[in-house]
Order: sequence, then C-alpha cells, then structure tokens
Amino acid sequence: MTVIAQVVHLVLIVALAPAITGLVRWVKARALGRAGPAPWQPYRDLRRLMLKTPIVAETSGPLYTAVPYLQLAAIWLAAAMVPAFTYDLPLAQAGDLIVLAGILGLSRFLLALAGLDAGTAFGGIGSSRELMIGALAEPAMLLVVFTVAVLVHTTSLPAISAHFIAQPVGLRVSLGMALVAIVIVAVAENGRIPIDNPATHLELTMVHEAMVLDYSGRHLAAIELASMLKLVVWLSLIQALFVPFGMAGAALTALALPIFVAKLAAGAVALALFEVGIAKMRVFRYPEFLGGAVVLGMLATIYLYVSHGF
Amino acid sequence: MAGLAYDVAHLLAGTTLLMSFALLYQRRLSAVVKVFAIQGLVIALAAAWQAHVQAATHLYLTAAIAFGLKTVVIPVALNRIIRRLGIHRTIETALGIAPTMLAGVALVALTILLVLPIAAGSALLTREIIAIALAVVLLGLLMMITRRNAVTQVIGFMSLENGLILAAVGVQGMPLVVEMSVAFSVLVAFLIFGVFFFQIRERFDSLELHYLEDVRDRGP
Amino acid sequence: MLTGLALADLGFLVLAGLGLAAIRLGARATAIVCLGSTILCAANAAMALAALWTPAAEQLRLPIGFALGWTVLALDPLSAYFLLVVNLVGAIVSLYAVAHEHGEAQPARRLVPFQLFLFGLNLVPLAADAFSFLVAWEFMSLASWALILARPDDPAARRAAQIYLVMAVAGALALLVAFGLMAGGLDRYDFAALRAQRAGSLVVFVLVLFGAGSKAGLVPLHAWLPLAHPAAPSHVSALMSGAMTKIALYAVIRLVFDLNGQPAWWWGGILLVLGAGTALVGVLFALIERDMKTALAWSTIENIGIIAGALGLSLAFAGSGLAALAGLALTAALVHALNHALFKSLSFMGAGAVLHATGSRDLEQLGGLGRVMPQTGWVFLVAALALAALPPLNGFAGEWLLFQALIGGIALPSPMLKFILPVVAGAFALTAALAAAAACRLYGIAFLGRPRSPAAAAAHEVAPAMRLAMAVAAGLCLLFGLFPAAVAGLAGPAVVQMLGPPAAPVVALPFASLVAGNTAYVATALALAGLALAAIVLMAAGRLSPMPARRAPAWDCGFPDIRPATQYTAASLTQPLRRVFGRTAFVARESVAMPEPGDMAPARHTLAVADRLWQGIYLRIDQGIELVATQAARLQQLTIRGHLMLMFAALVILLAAVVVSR
Amino acid sequence: MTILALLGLPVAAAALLALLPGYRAGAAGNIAASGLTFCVAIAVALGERTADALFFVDDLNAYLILLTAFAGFTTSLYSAGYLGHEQRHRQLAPWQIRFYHAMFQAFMATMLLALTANNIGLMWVAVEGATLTTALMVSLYRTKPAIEAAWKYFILCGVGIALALFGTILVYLAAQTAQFHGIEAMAWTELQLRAPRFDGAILDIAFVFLLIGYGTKAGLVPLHAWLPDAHAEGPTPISAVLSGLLLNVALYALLRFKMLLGANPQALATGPLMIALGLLSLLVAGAALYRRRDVKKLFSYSSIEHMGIVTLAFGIGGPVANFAGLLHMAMHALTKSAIFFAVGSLAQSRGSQEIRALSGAVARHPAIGWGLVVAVLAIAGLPPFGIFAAEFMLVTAAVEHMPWLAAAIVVGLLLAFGGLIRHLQSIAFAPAPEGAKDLRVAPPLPLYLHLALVLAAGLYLPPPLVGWLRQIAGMLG
Repeated sequence: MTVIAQVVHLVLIVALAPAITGLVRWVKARALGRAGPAPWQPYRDLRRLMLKTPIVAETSGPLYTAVPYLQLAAIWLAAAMVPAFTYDLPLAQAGDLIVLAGILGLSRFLLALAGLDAGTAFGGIGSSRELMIGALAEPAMLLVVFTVAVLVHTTSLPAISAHFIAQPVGLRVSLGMALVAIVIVAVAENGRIPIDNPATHLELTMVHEAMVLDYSGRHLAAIELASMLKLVVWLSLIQALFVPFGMAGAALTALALPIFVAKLAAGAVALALFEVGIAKMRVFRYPEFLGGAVVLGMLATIYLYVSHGF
Repeated sequence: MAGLAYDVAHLLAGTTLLMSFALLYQRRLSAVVKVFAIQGLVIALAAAWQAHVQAATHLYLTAAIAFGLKTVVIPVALNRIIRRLGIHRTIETALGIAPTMLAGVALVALTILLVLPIAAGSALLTREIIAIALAVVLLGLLMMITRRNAVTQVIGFMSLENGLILAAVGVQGMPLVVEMSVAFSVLVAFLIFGVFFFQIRERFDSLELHYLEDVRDRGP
Repeated sequence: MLTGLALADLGFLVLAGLGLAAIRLGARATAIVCLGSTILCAANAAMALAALWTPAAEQLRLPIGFALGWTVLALDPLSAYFLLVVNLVGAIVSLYAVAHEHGEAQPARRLVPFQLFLFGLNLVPLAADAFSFLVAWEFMSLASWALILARPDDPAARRAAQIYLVMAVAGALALLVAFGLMAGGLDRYDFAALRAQRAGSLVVFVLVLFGAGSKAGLVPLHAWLPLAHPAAPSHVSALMSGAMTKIALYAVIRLVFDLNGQPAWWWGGILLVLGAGTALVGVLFALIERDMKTALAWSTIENIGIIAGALGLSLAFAGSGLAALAGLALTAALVHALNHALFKSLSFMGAGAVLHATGSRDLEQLGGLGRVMPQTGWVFLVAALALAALPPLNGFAGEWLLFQALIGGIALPSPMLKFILPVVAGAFALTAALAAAAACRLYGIAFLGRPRSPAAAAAHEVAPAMRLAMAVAAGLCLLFGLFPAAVAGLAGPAVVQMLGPPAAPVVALPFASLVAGNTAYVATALALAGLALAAIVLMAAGRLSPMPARRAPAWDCGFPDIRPATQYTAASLTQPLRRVFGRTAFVARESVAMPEPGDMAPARHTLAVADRLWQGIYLRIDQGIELVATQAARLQQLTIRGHLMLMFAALVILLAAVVVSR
Repeated sequence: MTILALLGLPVAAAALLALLPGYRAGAAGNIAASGLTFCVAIAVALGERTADALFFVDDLNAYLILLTAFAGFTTSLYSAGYLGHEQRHRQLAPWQIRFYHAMFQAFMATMLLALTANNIGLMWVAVEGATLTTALMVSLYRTKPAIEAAWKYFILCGVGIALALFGTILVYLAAQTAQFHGIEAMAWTELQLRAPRFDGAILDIAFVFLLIGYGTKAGLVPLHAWLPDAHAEGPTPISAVLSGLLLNVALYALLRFKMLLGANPQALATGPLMIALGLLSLLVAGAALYRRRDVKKLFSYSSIEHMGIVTLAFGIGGPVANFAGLLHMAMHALTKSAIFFAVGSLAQSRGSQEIRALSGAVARHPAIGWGLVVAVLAIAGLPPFGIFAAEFMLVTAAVEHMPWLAAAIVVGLLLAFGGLIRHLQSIAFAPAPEGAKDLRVAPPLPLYLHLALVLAAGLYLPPPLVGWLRQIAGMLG
C-alpha cells in the first residue's frame, strides 16, 4: 500500500512540477499587468527542448552530459522523501531532514561541477555564486531543523508531520521565526528573487542560469525539470513542516491529494506575489539576507528553550 | 692556657678580617700589596700560634709557607710585575670605596646571621672561626669583583685563600692542611704566572692580546 | 591475536632493515618492501577485524622497555578499531607507494622511515603502559619527521619539519605530564594501574587536549599540519592525515574516556566548542588555499574538528549521565574517524597522482585532468563527494550521526550547553556546506575545465599500482557510504567498552540502516531508489529525445575567447566566500594593480592570506623565544669579572636563602 | 689493590707517554693504557666494595668509575683518529701531541682519583688537578681564543675550587662539633656514619660553598661561563671528556655532600637549592641554544642543560628521580661524547666549526651525518634512547612531588629541544655552503658504539643493572 502511495507520489510530483512553475510565472505576469504564458507553457518548453539536438561543448568531459540526469534523479529522490498527501512513504522513512539536505546538496554540487566543466567564464560565475549561496543557506536550514527537532525530538519528516497533525502545537513565536527562516532558505535554494532572477537575461547577475548557460536540448530539459521539481520539494517541505493539515497517514483519505495540490498552488501564488513585491539583490548582500535566516533559526531555538523551560 | 689560646687566636683572626677591610679601603696599588703582605704575616702568625697551641708541628710548615710566599715572595713578585708592566698605580674601581665598604659590612652581617644557629661552645672556637673565615672569604671575593686591576684581583683571590687557611688551621687536627695549602699555592702560582705571561695590565679579561673583539664568543 | 599483531608490527622493523639494504638494490627491492608492508598492513587489518568480531581483552607483558616496569601490550576493542583504521590506510598507501616510489632518487630515504612510521602507528594502539605508549608516539613523530625531510633541499620542507617536530614533542611532553599526574605517585604506569585510580582530573584533561590535540591538529595547535602535509611525499601525507591524526584521537579517547575517569559535563563543552572552531577554521582555509595538498591538509583539520566535536559532545553526555546519547556521539566520532581516514588518504593519493603526472600541486596550473587521466579523475570525484560530506558517500554517515547527537543534546540538563548547541550546530552545518564548496573547487578546478598549463595538458595516467590503490580506497569509500551501519557496528564494541552497555549504537542490520531515536538513515535503500530514478530518467531521455548529441565549441554566451585563462580560477571560484569570511578567521588582502589608461601592461590581482592564529600565537612565541635567547646569549658576553660577579651573587643569595629558611 | 692499579695505570701511562716520541706510538699507548684502565675498572666494579683510609669503592662510585673508564677508553680511540688528522694537516706539532697524550692520562688519573678518594680533601686535590690538566689541554692549540678560553676556565674554576675547599674545611669543622677528629673525620665512609651528630648549621653553610664550588665545575648556571668556551676551543676529544666525565665527577662530589646533609636531621634540605640551580641551568642553557654559531658551543650549552636536569633529578630525590639522575648521567656522558665525536669529525672535514659552514652533513658524509642526527635526537630526549627513559622518570617523579616543577621542567625541555632541532636541521639537512670542500674523514667507530649503548639502554636495561641502579638510588635517599 505504502509502495503504491510512493509511486503515485513520484509520478504526481514530476507531473505537477512544470505546472507549479508555470503557475508562478503566470501569476507573476498577471500581477505585473501582463498576460503572460499559460501555466502549462513549461510542458511545451520541455517538449521543445527534448526534440532539439543537444550541443555539447567540445571542452567538456563525460561528467558534463551525465550531470543533468544525475541531478534530476537526485532532486526527484529528494522530492520523494518529503511527505506530500501522505506521510507514510517508504522513502521518507529511509532518510530524514538531514539526509534530505544532503541529497539537495549533492544535486547542487553536481551542477556546480558541471558549470566548471566546459571551462567557460560564465559557468564559473554561476558555480561560484551557487556555492556561496549553498554554503550560507545550509546553516539556516539546519537551524530550522534544529528548532523543529527540539519540539518534536526527531528529524524524521513523517514523524514531524504526524506529530503536528496529532497534537497541533498552535502558533508559536519560534515556529514563526523558523518558518521565515526556511522561506528565506527556500527562496535562495530555488534561485528566486531577491537572490536570483530565473527570468533574467543579464548574464552578470545570473546564478543558476549562468551555470547551465552552455546546456541545450534534452540536457537543458533535464536541468529545467530538476529546478521545477526543486520548487515542489521546497513547497512540499514547508507544508509538511508547518501546515501538514489534511495530510493522510497510513490510511489514505480521499481529500488528502486535492489538499496537497491546493497547498502547492497556494505556495506558488504566494511565491509569485512575493517576487513581484521586491527587487533583486546585489550579490554581496546575500550574506546579510541569509545571515538573517541563520539568526532567525537560532532565535527560534532559543525561544523554544524559553517556552519549554530549560 | 685555654683562655690565652682563645684570646690570641681571636685577636689574630680579627686582625686578618681588619686587613681584609683595609684591602678594600686602599686606593693605591702599592698600598694594597703592602696590606696584603701584612695579612699574610698575620695568617702565618695565626698558623704558628695554632701549631703551638695544638702542638701540631705540621702547622709550622703551613705558617712557614704562608710567611714565605705571602709576605715575601708574592709581594715582591707583584711589585716587579707592577714595575715591569707599567701598571697604573691607582686602582680602578667598579664600585666606589664607600659602597664597597658598606657591602663588606653587609657581608659581615650575613656571616653573623649564618653562624648564629651554630651551637655555641660545642667545640673550641668553632663559631668564631667560621664567622671570621667566612667574612674573609666573602670580602676577598668582593674585592675580586669590585676592583678592575688584575693585580688587585689576584690579591683578592689570595686574600680569599687566607680565609681558607684561617679556617683550616683554627681547628684541631685538621689533616692534609699542608697538602692542601701546597696544592693551592700551585693554583696561585699559575695565576700570577698567567698575569705575568699574558701581560695582563688592567683586567683579567683583557689579555692585552689585541684580539679580544673577535674572539669573545664569536656567536651572538 | 595480540601476539600476531605484535609480531606483524615487528615485521615493519624488518622491512625497514630491508629498506636500508635496498639502497643498493634499486627499484625492484623498493617495490618488494612496499608490497611487504601492504601485506603486513592487510594482515593486521584482518586481525583487528577479527578482534572486533569477537571482542576480548588480551594482554602481553614483556620484560623490555621501561627500566622500572614492564612493557605491556594489550588489545581491546578500542585499540582494535584504531588498528583497523591505521592498517586499512596503511595497506592501501603501501600499495600506492609500490609505484609511487618507482624512479625516485634515494628510495631508502623514504622507505626506511615509512616502515618505521607504520611500526609506530601500529604500536601506539597496542601499547598499554605509559612508557611504551610515549615511545611509540614519539617514534611515530620521528619517522614522519624524517619523511617530511625526504627532500631536504627545500627550505619550506625543513621549516615544516622543524615546526612539526617541535610541536610533536611539545604534545608528547604534555602527555608525559598527564601520565605522571594520572599515576599519582604509584610509580606504576601500566594502563590497568592508571585505570584503577581514575581521578577525573581536569588538568589531565587539558594536558591531553594539548598533547593529543597538537598531534591531531586541533585549532589553535594546528600550525604544523598545513605545512607538514604538503611537504611530505603524497603517500606519506595520506598516512599522516588518514592514520596519524586518528591515532591522536585514539589518545584522546584512551586517556580521557578510559583512563582519566568520570568527566564533568562542561569539559565536553570545551572540546565541543574547540571542535567546532577547528572545523570552521580548517574548512575556511581549505576553501582559499591554492596548493592542492595544503588545501587537503586544512580539510583534515576541519574533519578533526568534526570528530573532536563529536567526542566533546559524547563527554558532555557522559558527564550528564546520558549514556545512550554519549554512545551515539562517540559512534559518530569513531565512524567519522574511519571514514575520514579512507577518503582523506584517497584524496592525498589523488593529489599525489596529479603531482606525479603534472609536476604541480598548484590548482592554478591544473585543469582538465579528468580527460587526460580519467581513472584518477573518477576516483578523485569519489573523494571529492566524500570530502563534501554528501550522501551516499562515507563522509556523510559520520556527520549525520553527529547532527543526530547534537539534536539529542536538547536532553542535556545544562542551560549553558543548550545555548551553545544551536550555535555549534550552525557552525557544523556551515562547515559541511563550505566543505562541499571546497571539494567542488578541488575537483572542479583540477579535473574539469581546460588545462591551465602545458604540464597539465600533457599529463598522463599514473602507474597501475597507484590507480589500483586509489580504486581500492574509492571502493571502500563507496562501500562504507552505502553500508554506514556496518562501520557503526565495527565501532560498537569500542563504544560499549568506553561507555558501558547502554551506549551501544543502534544498528538495524537488515537494511544496514543507522538509527538514532526514531530517525533512520538507510543509505542502501536511498541509493537503490536514486539509481532506479536515474535509470528512469535516462530511459525517458533516450525514448523521448532521439536526436544524437553534437559536439561544438563552448558557447559561453557568445564570448569568443577560448584561452584557458578566461576560465574561473581556484582563487576566483571562492572569491565571494572569501569576501564574506575574509575578515574573521583569516586576513585576506586583495589588491588589484590597474595599469594607467593607455598602458598595455596587464592588470594584476594579488591576494595575500594570513592566518590570524599564526600571527597571534606562534609568531608571538617565536619572538618571545628570540628575546629570551638573546638575553641568555648575552650572559656569555660578560667579562670574567662579570662572571665572577654572578658567582658571588649566587653565593650570597644562597647563603641568604639559608639564613631565611632557618 | 685493584684501586691502586686503577690509579697507577694512568699515572704511569702519563709519565711514559710524556716521553714516548711519535704520534703512532703515543696514540697506541694511549689506547692501550685507557683500555687496560677500563679492564681494571670492570674488575673494580665487579669486585667487592672496600674502604680503607684513602680509597674506597661503593656502588655509587663504582658505577661512575665504570662509566668514566669506558668513556675514557672510547675517547682515546677517537682521539687517535682525531690527532692523526691534526697531525697530517699540521695543526699540531709532535710535542703537542705527546703533551696531549700525557695530559689525557693525567686527566684520567685525576678523575679516577676524585671518584675513588675516601677523603674529602683528597677528592678536592684531585678535582683541582683535573682543572689544571684540562686547562692545559684546552689551550693546546695555542691560538689566541684557545688561550683566552683556558684562562677564563682557569680563573673561574680556580675561584670555584677555592670556594669548594672552604666548604670542605667547613665540613671538617662540622665533624669537630661531634668530637670527631683526624684523618677519619675526612673519610667519606666515616663521615657518612657520624653525620647525624654533626652541627647542622655548619653543614648548611658548607653545602652552599660546595654547591657553588663544585657547581662551577659542573657548569651549573650562573657558574657556567667557562664551559662553552673551554669546550669550543680545546681539541674535540677533550670537549668529549669534559662534557662526559668532568661534569659528572663534579656532580658526584656534590652528591656525596648531599648524602651527608641528608643523613643529618638538623641540616637544611639540600633539594630545593639543587632544584633551583638545576632549573635555572635547564632554562637558561635551553634559551642559550638558539643563538649559537659555533657548533661545539652549541653542544656544550646542551651539556649545561643536561647537568641542570641531572641536578634537578637529584634535588627532587626519591628512588625514581635518583634513578633517573643516575641513568641520565650515564646516558648524557655517552651521547654527548658521541655528538662531539661526530661534530669533531665534521669540523675536521670542513675545517671550521661554524654551524653555517657545516651544513649538508647528511648529504656529504652520510654515515657521520646520520650518526649526528641520531645522537642529537637522543640527547634531545626522544625515544627510543636512554635519555628519554631518564626524562620520563624525572618528569613523572617531579609531577608526583611538585607539579609546578614538572611544568617548568617540561617548558625547559621543550625550549632546549627547539634550539637543538633548529641547528640540527641546518647542519644535517640544509644544503652545503657554496664551494665547500670536504677533507676525507673516516666515520668514528666510538660514535656508533655509544649510540648502540644508548639505544640499548632505552630499549632494555638488564635487571642486574636496574637492581644496581636502584640500590644506588636508595643510597642517595
């Protein structure tokens, strides 16, 4: 039963991912007063890329062509580990938040290597910035994990979700701080404004796009799909940690799946509106932004101590 | 008899100490040599007196050596050296006369403090002899370090030795005194020979061989 | 078993003798000696493994060594575990040396100390009395000193060797005092006697931290490490980094956990904070160092910090009576020790292969090596992934356990530690992320991109024995990464020995999963799932995208310059991070010299990095010594009268002392 | 009887060698006499413990007699090669070589006399005689620095020895207070028995003078100034015996007096005084090692440092520390003379004893160079050599009695180690100076013999020897 749920989950997220990204773009365009492409435009883009002849830089090695697939597989695996419409997933039991962070780190590591492989200047820029963002986001992420773990005494995602469903802890200052921190991390990890602009055409401000500048065809498709999937991972992670309501346990409920999709959509809309509201940041202000997340994470833990007593 | 023996010995020892102070007091080289000769004489007398009191004939030998060397041979030799090498007649002091005397008094005080715990009268003279001999030894050493002329330093060394002899003869039946004083004389002879041979005019450490600058510890 | 290990250890001495004979025999004899030590190490590893399988305490008393006692050798789970670590690395590295030593001038210069080094490394865990422990300890230092001096013409190597040996001796002296304190006037120095009167002395703890910490590279006692590791031949660096630093940690565990007695909880706090600081400092320098081996050396410091942090946590738990959590943290330390030993020796062997092939360790001279030496490239990728502490490699398992232990730290009763914990956890997380960046830089700059120098372009694959050794190490890294529970299982007996039965690590064998509380890490399942997903992705790509790929010049956004100099360099890759941290841990000064307009001279960017700790501590000590030395030398410059004055002063002072003391 | 043979042999040899012309016959005679003396010393050490009016043998001096005779023998072997080189290269005239041989034996005679004398006066005479003979040998080269060094040595040790004599007389005076007169009152054996009844206050003063006097001879800081110069300017074999033997004998004298005071309940504890001087020596000499240019001065400072350690060990007292001190004495004697053998050969080869000029030793003279490396590591207290064992015992004993002292000792050891290793690396491993020419020198065999012994002592001390040393350590209290 759980295996079937896992398979459904796997198929569902990979099928939904382009739509979520499309939804973000569509809402953004609407909010800016443009018509914008339809939310399902990403599916078309992916198909177009798949049909093109991939061009591989002469100066690159075997790793270069392998990375898109490996990275996609890694993110897909990460996605499979995050409780979605149910928390009773085998792969979610096989790892925890820290493993999840590790697998996301692996995908980032591979992509940064790919950026260096062709030996181009822009690939290097992207890798360099990606490494910095990753390095600054990870402590914040872990402190959020820490906060949650202090509350629930575990880092296992299903256990956390189950715990919050079973005994709602209510609104807490520290959870609020942790939420803000994890949103900042999610924004950074997904390369969204204000850290990175996924729609930019100005190479010098690119991060993720600079890294994959030389990819084309199915390789680019895999990378694009991976980044769409990554957005889903983070959205479902936030919902699993902070709003796991409506999520099914061992016994599936009929409403679980629509609620999950709705939560993803709501997250996408919120993200789009957030992005519309602020401007892209200079690269050297990232540390302050992400440092804020670290401090929030730390404060969250300490407030928890205060409310729990030492 | 015991009373007289004590008094004379004490008197002679006291005179030796006085001469040590006199050595520190002198500014002129020839006077220092003279005072040293007198101290040698006193030591010889002290040794002879002890020889008489203890009826130890070998101490006469010590007295004779002391007299012969310290009152006659060495002063003469030193005077010759002074003349031959043209050494300055005045003494170059590293520490002024008055401070030296003060330091000497402090040293004497130290010796008194040192000998106080010695059980009084446990043996003939022991405490007094140690106190005075100690003072003479320390004053001799003080002279060596506060006077710059080689000759005064040699005299300081020999005055130190006088303190030793004072202690050695003052006690009953100290064996090997003669042997030791002979061995010591060899040392002194070497010293004087060295001063003469290396033509040391001013200090021990300037052998007047014009190479001082490049040899003294070539390391830093 | 113990006899076998002891005899095998003597075998290294025989090999050292053979190595001396090999001066005249040439390359073949060199290879035979190295093979001999491979076999001996492998045999030792097997024996250690067997000893872990059936844990038992064995003891040998030999009437040699210390004049006032016996030499006691003992084998217990803790020493067996570290013997396993040492000999795994030793076997692989010896195999590597078979080819690495080929064609080097004066093989005996390295061969003999290398065998002696292995001898010392094997003897330390076996030694069960203070005297032979210290003898073995110093032997290890001396042999590695000789190895650092293998190329004595290099002034940097001589300087490194000098700093290394002085710090090693300082550490050994601290341990000596610690042993003296522990013996407490019994005049018996075997471990059993020391154990019998465990006093739990803080001074001993501090001394052990100093003594073993200076060997392990705990900040601020790390100064020798980034100097010595690059100066030594690569296989020796592998052994130093992989095995010797672990032996230092063995000393910490043996002396603090086993012999010193019940710790106070806050000692663990000290070690935890030191560990976190060490990890951060290490990784930050690993991030900016352009010499490959120096960067790896800094990374060793980082990992030592992680292990030390885990040990500190374990102490804090043990001091607070939380045995199970203490066991978890100690397991983390032991697991990471073994894993780090493997992947760091692999990295150093890889760096050695690069050095062999290109003649350079400077990242800015490398590039594109993955294409000219593909096999080395792949194994180094494995090493880089492990260095980056990413799943499913073995570098991740220990960190996972450490984080679990940190999270378990909320059970600690002390508010102070509770406040420290999130900070430390953040520091370790930052370390892990920066380690990934550093590993990415090492692999990416050296093996990817285009060659930055003719030597790198003309590089060739290294000898088969070297590749074989690296492949074995890489295979083990993967194996231990996929079955982390197996390593934890190996560490189990030692953990139980140190902390008692409740501390046993929970290992669920069917899935080879690590368990902490109700959380698990099932590496095999995740790896299988990941592989399956990758297969699906590949199949889908093949099915849905039929067009064959075409090779073309890199587009680079239309930027036409294809000179390798336009690539990102090692310095520029981590420049953003350097800017972020450039004012804290180290002093990074960058300056750009722009030519005047119209001048055709190239602009120059110079980067100077200084270690604050080096400037703040070591240079001060050096200046202090110089000052004292000058004064002491001046004593010799006095005149004779001056010396007499000293004598007089001594006499008067002593006489006065006699007066006063009565 | 054997004692007379022990003392008579070198005296006779000295007289004979003074007459024997020619380097070859002189060297052979020197070796033969030293070898015979060594054999007799073995007989003395193994023979019964005797005491008569003038001479005696107990475990303590038997141990040192053996050590002295052995090091004397090996040094005579070394000096044969050394003088051969000097003679070939016209550094020394035939009469100087003859003089050297005679003085070497005379020096051995004074050393053995000082050790065997059962009389505090006789011992003093012997030590003074040693001062004179070595002063003459230090000035053997007749160069200006050599004469200056000899002069400095002579003056400082002369004053020192005078103070020691005063101390000796005071000890006799102290004996007087117990109604104890005559020649017996100067015999060690008798003094030791009756010491408890002496006036402790006199013994206190006496000990201060003896400590300063014999301490000068032992090279303790701040009385050490003569030592580096004398070592540096004399012929290298003499540096070896100065460091290896003379310093030990001076310490032996101190030890004997320490035992006397130890037996007297009123007398001051001598330990703190010895600890103070020992620690000062260790620290100052350790610091002085850094700024050295002359290699023999470097190692003579190391001798000062080690004498400091030994003094410290005896100052701490107790079975372990005394054992450490005794072992250290022997190990230092063997190792330091080995170092001087190596350094002397290297200096002869380069024609300079500047540290800078000697670099590249391992590359140019592998056998001697590695010998030096091993010897310096041994003297620096690294295992598996005997000095490490001794320092292990010392530090653990110090920790037991006074932990702060252990800390100071460790700092001193480390300081000294840093200084030694710095120079060792530059001598052994730094590239040879440009255009350095090396004369051929044969590796000195005694170097390896000494190193083998030191290594063996670090790995295994035979139980009878351990028992012996324990017994002596017990005697020292």
